[in-house]
Amino acid sequence: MSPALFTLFAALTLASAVGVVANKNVVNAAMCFLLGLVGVAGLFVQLDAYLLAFLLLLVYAGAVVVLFLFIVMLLGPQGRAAWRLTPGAVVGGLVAGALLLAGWGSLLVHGRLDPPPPDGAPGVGAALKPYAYQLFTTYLLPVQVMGFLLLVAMLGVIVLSRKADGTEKAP
Amino acid sequence: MAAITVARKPLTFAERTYLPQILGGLRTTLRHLVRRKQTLEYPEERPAIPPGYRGVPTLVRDPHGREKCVSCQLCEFVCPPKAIRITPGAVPADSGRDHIEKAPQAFTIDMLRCIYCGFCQEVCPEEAIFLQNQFSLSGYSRAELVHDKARLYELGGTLPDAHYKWDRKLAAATAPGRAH
Amino acid sequence: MVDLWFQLPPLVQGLLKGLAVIGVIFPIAGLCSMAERKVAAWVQDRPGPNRAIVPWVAWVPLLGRFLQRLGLFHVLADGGKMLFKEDSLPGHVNKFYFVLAPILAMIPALTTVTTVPFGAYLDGAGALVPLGLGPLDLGILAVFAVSSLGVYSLVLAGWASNSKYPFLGSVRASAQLISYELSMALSVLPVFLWINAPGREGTLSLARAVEFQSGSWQGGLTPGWGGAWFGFLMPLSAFIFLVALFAETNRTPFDTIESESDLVGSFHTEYGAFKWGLFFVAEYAHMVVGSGVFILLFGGGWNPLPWVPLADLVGWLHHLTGAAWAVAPLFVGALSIVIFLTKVLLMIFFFMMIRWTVPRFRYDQVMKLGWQKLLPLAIANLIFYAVAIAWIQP
Amino acid sequence: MITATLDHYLLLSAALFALGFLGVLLRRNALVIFMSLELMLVASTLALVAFSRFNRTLDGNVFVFFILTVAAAEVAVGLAIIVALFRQRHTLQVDELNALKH
Repeated sequence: MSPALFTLFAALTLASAVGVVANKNVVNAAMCFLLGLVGVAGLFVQLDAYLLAFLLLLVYAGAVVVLFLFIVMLLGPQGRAAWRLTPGAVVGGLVAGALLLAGWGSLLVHGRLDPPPPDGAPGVGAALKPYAYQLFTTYLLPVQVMGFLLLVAMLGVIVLSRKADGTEKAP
Repeated sequence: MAAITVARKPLTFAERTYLPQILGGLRTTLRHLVRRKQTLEYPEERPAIPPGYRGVPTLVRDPHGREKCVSCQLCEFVCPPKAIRITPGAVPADSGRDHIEKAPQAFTIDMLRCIYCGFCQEVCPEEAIFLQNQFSLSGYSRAELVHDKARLYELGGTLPDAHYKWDRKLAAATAPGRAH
Repeated sequence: MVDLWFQLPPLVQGLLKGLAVIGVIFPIAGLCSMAERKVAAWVQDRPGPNRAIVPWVAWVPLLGRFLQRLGLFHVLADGGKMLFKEDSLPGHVNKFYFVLAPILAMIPALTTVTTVPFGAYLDGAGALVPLGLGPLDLGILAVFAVSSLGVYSLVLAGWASNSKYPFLGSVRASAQLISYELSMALSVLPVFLWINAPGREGTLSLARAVEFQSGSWQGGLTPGWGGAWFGFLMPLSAFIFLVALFAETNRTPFDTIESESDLVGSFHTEYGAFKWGLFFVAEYAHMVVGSGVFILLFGGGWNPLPWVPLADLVGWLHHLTGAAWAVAPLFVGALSIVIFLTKVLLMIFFFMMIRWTVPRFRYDQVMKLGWQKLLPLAIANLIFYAVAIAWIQP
Repeated sequence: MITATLDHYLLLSAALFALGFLGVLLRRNALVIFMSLELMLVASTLALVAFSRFNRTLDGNVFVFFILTVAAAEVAVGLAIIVALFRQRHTLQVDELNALKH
C-alpha cells in the first residue's frame, strides 16, 4: 500500500467523479466515469483485491460504460441545459452536503486516523479458492438469488425492448 | 410475364453450421495459394499484343519513306472527340510528287482527347493513319501529349504495302497515248 | 550473462522485458500487414508487392533479391509513408476524442501482452518456469478485462468523427464486441474447470493451462492424459473461442464494424496518416495477442506437438547431442519462444486464409449468430464439461 | 506523505458517494443521473473492500461480487427503460417527463 499510489488513484477517482457530475456532454461524462473506474480499480489493487479490480474493469469498464456510450449514440445528444436547480433539489443537496460534512467531521474527530496498517490477510487477493468457498457455502443463497435476478433482468430487458406492437425483436 | 417462384431448397444441418462450406472454401483458397501466378510483372514483362490491336493513332510512311497523308481531312471530320487538327499545305513543286495536290503542313492529334475508336484509320483513303500497338503513353505536361506531325511519324514508322497509288497515277498521267 | 541479468534491479528488468516484448510485437504487427497483402495476393494468383528495395541490403547476392521479392521492404516504405504523410484533422470532428481514439486503440492491445506468458525455461532443478511480463495469477481474467477496453477506441473514433459511416460503425462495434465477449468467456471456463480440479490451488493463470498440456501435471484430474492439448479435449470450446476471437478482433466473416462495402471503412473513414496506422497496428497486435491466448489455452502453448512436450524435446536434444547447451536456460527459453511464435504466426495465417475464404456476414446475422447460436452453445458446452468433470474426477 | 488508512478510504468513498448523490439531485439528463447512481454503487464497493481488507475478512469482497452483479442487471434494465422512454417521449430530460403531473 504505497501512499503515493493511493494519493494518485484517489485524486484520479475524485477528479473524474467531479467530471461525471459536472460535465454537460454525456460522452464526456461517460469517459470520466471510465477514468474513475480505472482509479477505483487501482485502489482495489492497493487493497489487495486483485480479482475484484479486474472484475470491476471487466464488468463496468468492459460492458456497463460501453452500454452507456451505445445508448448515448443510439439516442443522440441533447443540447439542453444540464442542471436542474429546483428548490427541492437545492435543499436536498444542501442537506446531503451538510450530512456528509458532519460525517467527515465525526470521522476526523472520532476516527482512529492512524491505525497500524495490517499486513495482507490470508486469502485476500488474487487467490480464487477463498472466494469460491465463501460464495458456495456461506453465501449460497444470495448466489442463487443473484442468478434469479439476472434471469429476471434479462427477461425484463427483452420485454422492454420490444416495440409496443411486438413487431421488432429484442436487440 | 408471370414471375416464377422457385422454392429454395432448405439447408441441411451441415450446411447451416457453415463448417463444411468453410472447409471446402479453404481447400479452394489453399489450392490457389500455390498455383502459378497469373500476373505479368509489367515493365519487365510485356503482354503479347494481339493482331488488330488499337493502340495510339500514328501516321505511317510508305515503303519508300514518303509521306502518305494527302491532307484530305476526312479523319479530322470523322473524329468523334475532335482530337485531330490538320493544316493542309501544298506539296513543293520540285519534290517529284507535285501531282499530289496537298500534304499536311501540320498534323496534330491531341492524345488527351483521343478515344482510340479507330474511325480515323477506317476512314483514311490513303491508309496513312494507323492505330498501332503502342499502349503506354505518358508525359509530364499537357503539351507533351499533343502529338505533332514529327512525333506521329516517329511513332508510326513505315508500314509495308504495295499500292504505290500516287506512283501509278503519275505513271498513268505521263504515259504516252493515255489521256483522261 | 544470465547472472548479470539477475543482478539488475527489478524495475530495470521489467523495463527491459517490456521493451523487448513491445520490440517483438510491433514488428510482428507490421509484418502481419505485409503478410496480409502477400497472402491476399497469393490466394488471388498474384505475386503481391515485391518492388521496394533498401540499398545495400538488397545488393546482398541471393538473400537481398529474395527479401525484395518477399516484399519485406514494403513494410518500411508503408511505415515511412504513414509517418510523413500530412496528418489531416477534419474540421467537423471532436478533436480531443478524435486524437485520443487511436491512442486508446494501442493501449489495450499492448497492455494485454503483459498478461500473456510466451515461453518457458528450465530452472536449476530441471522444472519448466514460464516466461512472461507479469506473473499474474489472474491471467485469463486480466486478458479479458484489458482487452475489453479495446472497444472504446472504436466507439470513440466513430463518435468523434461526427459523420454517418463512422457513427454507424461505432454503434455496431459497441454491440458486437460486448456480445461476443460473453461467448468467449464462457467457452474458456471448461478449461479452467479442468485445471482447477479439487485438490489444486485455484488459478486462472494461462501458464497453468500450458502446464497441463505439457504433461508435467501432478495430481488432480486425469494425470495420465498429460500432454493432450485442450483443443483435442474440448474441440467445441476451442471452436467457440475461435469464432468469438474472429468477432473480437474484428476480422472477416465478422468485420461488419469496418466493412468497407457498406460502411466505407467505418470508424477509420475520417482518419489518415499515422493515426490510421495506429488503428491498423493495433488490430494486428490484437490478433497476435488473441492468437497467443488461443494457442496457450487450446493449442499447447510452447509445446511442439500434441503429446510431445517441450521438456521431452529438450531431453531428446540433450540425449542426441550430449551437449550442455541443450538444457541451458537461454537455449530452452529461446526454443520455447520460437515454437510459440511459430504457432501464433500459423494462427495468423489461418486468420488471413479465412479472410479470403468466407464472405462477410450481414450485421443482423452477426448478432443472431452471437446471441442465438454461439451463446447457448457455449452454455451447453460449459454445463456438459461441468458434469463430465464432476463425473470423471476421482 | 500520508499512509493510507481505513479512514482515508472511507473519506474517499463518502466523497464519491456524495458526488454521485449530487449528480442524481442536480442533473437533468436521465443518462447522467444513471451514471451518478452507478458512481454511488462504486463508492459503496470501495468502502466494502476497504473494510474487508482492514478487518482481514473476505465478506466485504464477496459482497462486492453481488454489488457488481446487481449493478450489471440494473444497468441493463435501466438502459432498456431509458430507451423505451425515449421512444415514447423523445426526450431524456427528466423534468420533461412529467405526464403524470398534468
